[in-house]
Amino acid sequence: AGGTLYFGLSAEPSTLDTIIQPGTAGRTVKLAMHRGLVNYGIDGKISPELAESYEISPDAKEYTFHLRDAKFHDGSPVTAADVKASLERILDPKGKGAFRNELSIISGIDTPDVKTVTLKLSQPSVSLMGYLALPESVIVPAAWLAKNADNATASPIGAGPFQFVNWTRGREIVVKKFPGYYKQGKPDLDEVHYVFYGDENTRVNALKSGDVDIIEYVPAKDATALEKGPDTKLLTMNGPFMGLQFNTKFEPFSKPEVRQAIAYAVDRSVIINTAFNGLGTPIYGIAIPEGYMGYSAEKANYFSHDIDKAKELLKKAGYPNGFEARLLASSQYSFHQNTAIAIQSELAKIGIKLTLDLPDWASRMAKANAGDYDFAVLGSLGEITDADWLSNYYYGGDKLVRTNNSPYFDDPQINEILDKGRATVDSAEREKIYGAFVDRALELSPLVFFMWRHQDYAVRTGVTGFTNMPGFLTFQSGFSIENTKIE
Amino acid sequence: MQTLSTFVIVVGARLATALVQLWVIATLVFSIMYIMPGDPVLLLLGPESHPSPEAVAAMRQQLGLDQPVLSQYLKWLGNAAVGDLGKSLDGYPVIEYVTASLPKTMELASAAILVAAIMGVPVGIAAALWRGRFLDGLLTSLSTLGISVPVYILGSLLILLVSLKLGWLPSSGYTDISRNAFLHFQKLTLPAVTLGLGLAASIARMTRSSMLEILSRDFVRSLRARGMRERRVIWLHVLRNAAIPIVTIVGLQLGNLMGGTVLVEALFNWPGLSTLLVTAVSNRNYPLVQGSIVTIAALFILINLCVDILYSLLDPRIRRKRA
Amino acid sequence: MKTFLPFRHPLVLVSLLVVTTVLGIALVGPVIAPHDPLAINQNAVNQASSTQYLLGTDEFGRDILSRLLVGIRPTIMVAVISTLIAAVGGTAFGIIGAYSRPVMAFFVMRAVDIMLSFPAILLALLAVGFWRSGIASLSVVIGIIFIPQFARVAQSATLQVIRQEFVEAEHAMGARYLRVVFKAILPNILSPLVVQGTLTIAAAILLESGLSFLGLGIVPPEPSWGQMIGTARGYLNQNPMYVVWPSVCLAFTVLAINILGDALRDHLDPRLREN
Amino acid sequence: MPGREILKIDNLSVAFRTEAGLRPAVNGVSLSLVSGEILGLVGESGSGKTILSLAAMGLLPQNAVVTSGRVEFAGADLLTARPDVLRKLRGKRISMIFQDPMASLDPVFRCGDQIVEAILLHERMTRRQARERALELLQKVGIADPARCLRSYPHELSGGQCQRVMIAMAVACKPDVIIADEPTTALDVTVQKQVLNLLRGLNREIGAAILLITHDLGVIYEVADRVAVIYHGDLMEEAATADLFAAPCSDYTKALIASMPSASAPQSRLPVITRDGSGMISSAAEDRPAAKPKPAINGASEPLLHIRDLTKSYWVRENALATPRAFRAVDNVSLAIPPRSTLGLVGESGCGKSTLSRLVMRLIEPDDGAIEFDGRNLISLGREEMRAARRDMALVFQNPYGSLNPRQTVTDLVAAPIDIHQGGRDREAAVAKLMDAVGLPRNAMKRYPHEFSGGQRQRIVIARALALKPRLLICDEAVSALDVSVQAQVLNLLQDLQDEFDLTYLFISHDMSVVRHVSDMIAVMQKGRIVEAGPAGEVFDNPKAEYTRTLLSAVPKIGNADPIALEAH
Ligand SMILES: Nc1ncnc2c1ncn2[C@@H]1O[C@H](COP(=O)(O)OP(=O)(O)OP(=O)(O)O)[C@@H](O)[C@H]1O
Ligand SMILES: Nc1ncnc2c1ncn2[C@@H]1O[C@H](COP(=O)(O)OP(=O)(O)OP(=O)(O)O)[C@@H](O)[C@H]1O
Ligand SMILES: [Mg+2]
Ligand SMILES: [Mg+2]
Repeated sequence: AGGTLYFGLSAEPSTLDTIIQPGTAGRTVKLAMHRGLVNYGIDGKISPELAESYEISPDAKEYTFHLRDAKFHDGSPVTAADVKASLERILDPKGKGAFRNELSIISGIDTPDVKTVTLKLSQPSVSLMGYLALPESVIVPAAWLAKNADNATASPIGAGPFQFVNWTRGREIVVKKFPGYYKQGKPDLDEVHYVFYGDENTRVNALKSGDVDIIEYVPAKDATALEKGPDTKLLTMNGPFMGLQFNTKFEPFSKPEVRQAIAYAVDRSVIINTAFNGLGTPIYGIAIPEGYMGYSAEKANYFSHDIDKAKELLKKAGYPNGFEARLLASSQYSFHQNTAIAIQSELAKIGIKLTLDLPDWASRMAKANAGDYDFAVLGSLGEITDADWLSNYYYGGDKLVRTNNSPYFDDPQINEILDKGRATVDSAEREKIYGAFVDRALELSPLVFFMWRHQDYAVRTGVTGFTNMPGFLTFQSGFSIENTKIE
Repeated sequence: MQTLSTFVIVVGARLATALVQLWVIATLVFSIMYIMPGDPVLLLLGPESHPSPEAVAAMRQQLGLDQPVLSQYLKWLGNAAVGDLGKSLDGYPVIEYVTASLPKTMELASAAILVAAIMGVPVGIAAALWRGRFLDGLLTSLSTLGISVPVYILGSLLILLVSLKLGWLPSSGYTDISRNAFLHFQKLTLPAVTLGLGLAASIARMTRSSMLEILSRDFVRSLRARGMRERRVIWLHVLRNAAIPIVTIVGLQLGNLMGGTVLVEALFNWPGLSTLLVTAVSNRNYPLVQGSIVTIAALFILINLCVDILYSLLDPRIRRKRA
Repeated sequence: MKTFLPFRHPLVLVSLLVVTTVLGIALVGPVIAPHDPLAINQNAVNQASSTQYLLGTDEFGRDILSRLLVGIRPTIMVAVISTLIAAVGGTAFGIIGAYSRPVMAFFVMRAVDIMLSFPAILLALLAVGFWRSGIASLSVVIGIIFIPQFARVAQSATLQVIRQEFVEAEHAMGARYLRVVFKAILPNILSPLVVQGTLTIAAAILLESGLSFLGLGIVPPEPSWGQMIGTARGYLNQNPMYVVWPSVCLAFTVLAINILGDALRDHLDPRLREN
Repeated sequence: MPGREILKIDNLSVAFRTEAGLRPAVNGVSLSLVSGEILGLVGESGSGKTILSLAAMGLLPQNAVVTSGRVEFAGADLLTARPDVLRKLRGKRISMIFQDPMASLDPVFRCGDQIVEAILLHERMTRRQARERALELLQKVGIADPARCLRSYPHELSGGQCQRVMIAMAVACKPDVIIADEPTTALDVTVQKQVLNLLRGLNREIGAAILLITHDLGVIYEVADRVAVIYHGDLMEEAATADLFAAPCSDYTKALIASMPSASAPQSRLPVITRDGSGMISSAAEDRPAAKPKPAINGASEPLLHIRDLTKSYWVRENALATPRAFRAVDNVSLAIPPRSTLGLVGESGCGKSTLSRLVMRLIEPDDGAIEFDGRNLISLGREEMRAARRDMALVFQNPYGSLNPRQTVTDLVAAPIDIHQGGRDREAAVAKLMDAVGLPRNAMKRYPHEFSGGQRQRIVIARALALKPRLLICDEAVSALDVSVQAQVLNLLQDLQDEFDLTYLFISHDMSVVRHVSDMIAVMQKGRIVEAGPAGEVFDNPKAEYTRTLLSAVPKIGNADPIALEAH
């Protein structure tokens, strides 16, 4: 038992500030050092962490958490005050909390005693639990915050299984076992080195040659080889989806028929076989994973690959001969670029001529945020497992251009359904509501989905206990480092 | 005394120009970064987050990005003038990043240049001496391979062979020399050889050409007439006369190695300046881009200065009398 | 009548053949390509050579041979145009930097230093900001990137040449600046320039793939050699021939150019010319 | 002392590969060199003397092939010997002084280091000892400032100084055979004497055999034991010196002796060697109409070139760190040359003659003084005016090879002034005429400088300088590499041009008889200063300065005849 584990990250985290969503690499490191009141556990369910237990009021407007006897890395106990301070920091309207918007329904935080925290909500929400379970909602000491909230260079302190040792810029972050972790016998490892491997081929080679023990973001083209071993094992999971977001401000993509036509026209298997080396699962409906609320087997095949139908829809929309458009993707990630190329060739078959716009990722993000595109390749997932993740993609409201939505898409009916779904506690009732959502969403198809892509980790044989968490949670798999053992 | 002071004046003048050059570069970079599409705040706040306008504004303010460009520029310049390269957008001082990656880059660059020169010069000489013969053809072909096979592929092949198949050397990474010197040099070997092989080819080409130029001079004949060993004729006299183009290309390469080795650094996960620069650019981390480019430029200018000095050491005729 | 090249050497003849073939294909490539270079075949991804696909297929199941043939044109255009830009611009800067009034020379060379230390990636990003991606912008950017290197090579060689007596003799005859440059300096610095030129051609082709990463380059899915090599490197394990074919084509072209360059270089040196 | 035969050249033939097939340069020449003797080798410029000696050293140019013969040295055939055998012989047992000293020194090493290196190649001693030896050798070859010379790079030395560095290296290891190819072309007569004595000394001391190639028949007469005459690659005759001068056998030799400038009256036409239709070689001076009368020398007329108080210093260093010290190469020189006259400038090697000529052309800027050309002070001229002014001035550089662009053909080289100032009008025809005038074959026009002999290169440079018939022509040792016949041809040409086009010459030479022959006035220079100047007759007959007298007394004589005295008649 014990030992040092080398973890090949896909990038250097831009920050370790807990309330920022820094991407997978940053989350992985965060989850080694920090715990929230609750977190998503390896089974994909909400797992009580710093909160031993919690209750939700029947109207879903009051959440009460009972803290356990946990300690921070500096030895101080985890108290209600720390929780309050941590959450308040997220809620700061001028703060940079990534999920401030989602959590802003918290209208009050009460701390009746040191071990109890009560959250009051301005409106009922059942999705709150999911957001509290995110790595961005972890608890850090109030005293540390008071001193270091604005000091990005301070050594982080949390209540997680590992404590921060150092961060060698450009190279690695090292954490070591926190002996005072509240779970008995965990973690097993003495030390974890999170080494940054920006290049995917290098990362794979590092695993193969034994330089590292675990890597994230296994490129599709190497998955089979790593799966075969002999020294390596693949932890595979369907995680994110690939699709298209449309700028609905102007024609042709303001017309639902055009969007549907595209959904019919694209042969999913072309994308999977070319851009993803055959690994992936087609989506012919909405990207709701099986088992998640809103999933319906019958709607899962709403679209099919049907060129004639696509042409017909185009004709109906007034484009019998197709049209020209620009598709935004990014050359920085080959799967984005390749998806775009595959789509380009598929759409050519119904007369849609595409020019590809393939800038680097930063420019792509800037364009996405400005809504400066005709339509764009979307590769993403839901942050939480609760059905409310859909809001981020479909909700209209006051901010019509976001990273992940279809710009200027604002359907009152969908907005209403999403609001209702969030506030409904009864799950049978919710099931119905989201059923209605799916119908409407397919009808309007502001987003078109093509496939689930694999999100894989690979480990060297001898590494056990690391779990690629299911569905949307794959990006939070870093949580399982507390269970990880190395021979 | 007088020489010393002229020397001081000459070098001083060149250093002063260097500062001006750095200023020009910094200014250019500054302008480019603002023209370039992309917003650092969006990237900083996380790719998947959907920051509220307030949060974005707050962040901008915190980073000073809300100020007019001119005042940001002047502020940066003011700090840079006193040696403060400012803070990276993630809060760490830029200088910390730079000092972390600079020695690694310099180490890799020197090792690569060493490999390149040790291989390139003899190959070039051999090709020149056997001009038009089989060996020349062979060496020309080999060095052409070196030029036309991208380093990245060369490196991948080396890793495949040396590291994955044979298991002789680690495939990637960096170990501090203080922690494990052996491992340190093991990890240096492959990237240095990869870079070196590519560069060796160009050095060989230039050496061949330059040697041929000198070999046909009359003085070579008189050296031989004195009974000098061919080795000495070639390696001392001809090479020294042929050195200037070779030194030029080595200097150019050394400069390029300061900021142009992204692919090799990525392939071997070598945490050098190029990687720093590219990451900084792709994150639109303005201060870091500024800092790394200014550092790279300073190195470049220094190298060029050395090369210029070397010219006059190598060829007395280039020495200029300055009034 | 001067004979232009020492054509007689078999190696030179072969190289000439290779280069003319490449140029020829650049003209007629799309016509002789057996397949549509853009046609995706999802059932034939990353295949080895077969009768249908002579050189196998790429990650989209596209015919590598067709892509190679069609990709020559942009590749060669970018390589040649950018090398020309770099050679003309760089040589001019270099000669001015060595053979002009000291103040002028000093400033030119310091400007070259600045260009030299200015990272390619920024220049490329700037270009992306201003221009549409394409052969023209790409060639200009790559040309500019290589200008300072040429300039240093030209400058160092010029420094050596202008100290020689025959340059003094030109002055003594009252030669104008341009005559000295074209008659005395250029012919005598040509050999390092020819070498630098052949190096630049190869480097330009490879850089093109590097820049496509920034969205500046031949826009995919249009093929070019540089881009093929750049993409293929990711498939080294799976489809090793994918990287081999474009690399081999590039290597042979560059080899031929190098041999022609050597021949030209040796030919221009009357002391080496085969009699 | 009957010497033994050391070097034996047996039926040696060398040819050059050219586009038109093999072009023979040396045809079946047999020579043998006996220890303790000096064999003089004379012959027309371009007749194959250098090639013959290079063949003997195994150092032929790449495009040369030996078509027949042997070169035997110490029992081995040098033509087929293994490289390492050859290497051990070269420098140590058989050494060579090359014709063009500037081109034969490595430009990037200090002369001292090169001599030391040459010594250490074959002698076991410390660097320090070698250095002392080098210093001593330089003193022996008459270098006034040997320490500075050791520290200098070749380009910082005068032509004569470089030549002596070469000589020092060649004799450093006391070889058995020394091949001296025109070893004194750039040396004034006093130094020449000193160098010849050094060679003689070696010859006596260790019995070294010397093959002395020279055009200066006086030198041959004074030092050579035997003489071989070569013409067009064929050995014409070989005889003891006295016999040869007394009774030359071959027509060529007879013609050669008859063509010496010392044998003619000053400014008269010199006889040149011609071959008539039947192949008969003879020496003849064709007459031409009487020249216009010369202007009076003691100058009512305004001088064309008037140099006033010209001064130029070079900065030299004692050592790498030392403060540079000014070294006055030209010190307060004043000269006046009337139009249509010739000023002969003679002086010690290294005294600043070439520097002066460069100053006049403004190739280097003087520290002080004025250069008036046709009434205008050149120093005040702007760049463009100076450029235009150079149409009327031309300089024949001392190092012909160095001043020829190696990448231009003779046509382009010679036509350069025409291209520059006349847009290349009728260049081909003009060049062809010039080639004839300097005695080069027309087929040379397409060739490159490296394909020529020393004297041929010199003629190319002269042809170039004459292309536009400049008003002022500065000749810096312009005829030093020419055999007497070609020399005569060139001197006649200069004479004719002067008569016809009123050319003015500044004629720098160390060959007193040539100077005497061409000059109206003479200036004598030493250590950067003019020590004496005046009408030619006066200076020669009645030298005032001490140095002039030394100079005149050192002129090699043929028989009892004083060549300069001969001139006087
Ligand atoms: N590299 C060469 N290629 C072709 N021809 C050459 C070459 N070198 C010399 N020659 C020719 O060979 C002939 C003999 O040359 P060589 O140098 O031996 O003459 P030389 O007797 O030494 O004359 P000089 O007294 O002028 O030095 C000349 O006609 C010359 O043009
Ligand atoms: N670039 C230089 N730097 C330093 N000293 C120089 C330089 N050029 C020439 N000299 C020195 O100046 C003096 C004059 O040289 P110059 O070439 O004018 O002599 P010269 O009279 O032409 O001699 P020669 O008859 O040997 O050709 C010499 O002593 C020489 O060493
Ligand atoms: Mg000769
Ligand atoms: Mg001189």
